[in-house]
Amino acid sequence: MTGSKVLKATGILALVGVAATAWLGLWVTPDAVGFPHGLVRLLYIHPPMAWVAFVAYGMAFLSSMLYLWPRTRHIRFDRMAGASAEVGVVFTGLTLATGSIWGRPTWGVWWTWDPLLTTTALLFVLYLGYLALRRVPGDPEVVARRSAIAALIAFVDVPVVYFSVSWWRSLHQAPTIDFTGRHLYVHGSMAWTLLLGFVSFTLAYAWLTAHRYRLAGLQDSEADEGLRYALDERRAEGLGPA
Amino acid sequence: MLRDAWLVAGKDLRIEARSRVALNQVVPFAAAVILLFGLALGPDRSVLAPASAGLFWIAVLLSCLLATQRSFAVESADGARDGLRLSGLDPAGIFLGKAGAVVAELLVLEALLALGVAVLYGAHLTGGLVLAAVCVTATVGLAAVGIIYGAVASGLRVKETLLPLLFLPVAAPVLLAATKAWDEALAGTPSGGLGWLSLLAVFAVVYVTIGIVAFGPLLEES
Amino acid sequence: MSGYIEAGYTIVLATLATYSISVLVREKAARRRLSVSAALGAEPATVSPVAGDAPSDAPADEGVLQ
Amino acid sequence: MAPAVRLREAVALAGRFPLLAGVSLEIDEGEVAHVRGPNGAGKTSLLRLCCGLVPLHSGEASVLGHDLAIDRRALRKHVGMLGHQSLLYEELTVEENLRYALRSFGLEIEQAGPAAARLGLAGRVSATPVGRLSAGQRRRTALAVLVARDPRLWLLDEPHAGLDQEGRELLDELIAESRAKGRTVLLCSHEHEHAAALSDRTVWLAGGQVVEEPASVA
Repeated sequence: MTGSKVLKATGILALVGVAATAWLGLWVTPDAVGFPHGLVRLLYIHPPMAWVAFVAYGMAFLSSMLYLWPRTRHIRFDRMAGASAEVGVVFTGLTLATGSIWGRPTWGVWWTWDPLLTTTALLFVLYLGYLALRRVPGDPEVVARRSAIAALIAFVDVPVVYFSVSWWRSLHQAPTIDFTGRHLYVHGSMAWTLLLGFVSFTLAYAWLTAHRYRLAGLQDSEADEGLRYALDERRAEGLGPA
Repeated sequence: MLRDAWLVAGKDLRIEARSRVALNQVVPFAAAVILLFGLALGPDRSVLAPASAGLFWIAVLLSCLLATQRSFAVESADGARDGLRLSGLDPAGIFLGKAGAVVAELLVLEALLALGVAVLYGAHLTGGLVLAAVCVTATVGLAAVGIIYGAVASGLRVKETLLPLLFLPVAAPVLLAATKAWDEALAGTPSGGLGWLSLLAVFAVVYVTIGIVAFGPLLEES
Repeated sequence: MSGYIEAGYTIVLATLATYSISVLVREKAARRRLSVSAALGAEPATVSPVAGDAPSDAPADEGVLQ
Repeated sequence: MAPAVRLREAVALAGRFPLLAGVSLEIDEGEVAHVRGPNGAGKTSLLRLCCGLVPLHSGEASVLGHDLAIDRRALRKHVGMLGHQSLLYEELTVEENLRYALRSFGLEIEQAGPAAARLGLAGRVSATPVGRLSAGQRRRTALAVLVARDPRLWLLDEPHAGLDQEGRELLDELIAESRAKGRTVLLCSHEHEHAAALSDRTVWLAGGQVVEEPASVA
């Protein structure tokens, strides 16, 4: 199975990449001027987390649309949407955690109403709701359909939330420190580490989602197996007492 | 589609006129919410008045939840979906009709609530035209999202707990935009709220469109 | 360096590791259960339904089947 | 004539539970069929499948020429279901319920009055909210909706339950009438002799399937 080989290679690359990012980020790269406590090192993991979360939700949205479109309707798109959204929620949680850790020494608070952080927090609850909806049992097709519609509603909300929150913030005060380091001159080993972080966490996303997708497929065929027995039992009822 | 929408809205409003659930339960609920906000924030008017727009819209948001739940509860108790699906009505019409009825109910509620906010929090309701326009656009958006999610959750055993979780985060931008627009109007600069008003309009248009398109698949196959 | 950086890296790496392992373990378990039930597939009558979920949204009268 | 109901190995599920485990059945247009079987045999599910309330999982099913896998909405206009739930609005009166039902199917509301009168719901009763009616009167209201709509396929699930003697006779009359008009009727009932007298044939269900011979238990 070549698909399996590619997946395995992706997993190994992701593992090596993440380990290398951690090593470079923690020990090799220099401290940047203007960032107390060596906080710049969080730069190598926080933005990639947020990036992966958005990629994951985009993927979930795309799969949901493919499921809703009658000509491409297939249950595998529903599995894909569910898998990607779940991985997305994990990465969103990590975005919030790392963002909060950034905020504490920088501003003295665990939380700041930064537009990106606020948007991310709303996304987190939005997609927790989506996952909760997915877990409500029912006919697989029905579950897939209502989940796809919920994914559509949630995803369309993302730009509206982002726009309104950043507008809201900009009316109050200018952001104190730019989160993603757009004002920071990133160079040399720092730039490479950041790039490596983006690539390897994206690979980790791909690997995780692929496995989660496989798991969903296995769970489905397990349920189908159960259905076969249930059908046999149901039919046996009709033949009267044995 | 519009004919069906009219029919459904008329039916829902007639049921409401008879049962008075919105009037006897949702309005007192909203009143209790703004009273409790007052208690939580203390009797100081200098604290309450600036917060009145936000508290008003929180109360509206929570009431909208109740109104949408009620909207599906009237569809014959346990067979809500069955009834709607057997009815031969155009799903888009059902969506528009139900959302329309909820909008009508909420607008009445908002008028009463605005009065309450003015009296209890000492908010000066200036810029009435902008306030009203914000109410209408925000409510249309809220009702649209509420009815879509109401249909998603109806028939599920966990609907009472699931609906708020699904609805509230999506409605967050409405809360934000409507509050800001009201703030501007109450501060005497209603023109500052026009930008927020257009954001609300975008929200309403997007979700009404999604509702019209998605309600069919939602009702048919479930 | 302060404790914050280490905490950030630890949380990220530990969470991702835990999640990955849980997915892999569940995948393996599902695969094993499937191969077991496939082996027993010849005699379905002796195997009770694996995933005979209670009918969640079934009408009450059809839900009770004895 | 094309069969009104045609099922081939139809499977319907609730979650992962098979309500119908492969039903093959043909009922001609104009036939009155008595669907019979023990509790949990799938009678109600069969009726719900025929009006598109339960999705078809696998197999083939067509009702009145509409493939259930493709267009269930087009079918609904022509099918009337009387189930355990009356699907009426408690706060609306009998007459308002009738009118709403007719309008929702795009029909004229003239039939509302005569249908109510036919079921003995004329006068004061017709102006009473359904929520205040007795179970028997609700049943009559639900039947009045069917009579007013006069669909091509009638799906009756235990229609006699909760009706008084007069109501039962009325119901029998109505079934006989619709049969004479060439309507197709699927009738589930535990009142076997009663139902058998009304129908052309009996369909036996057990374990979510059609069975040939009456099983030892009925």
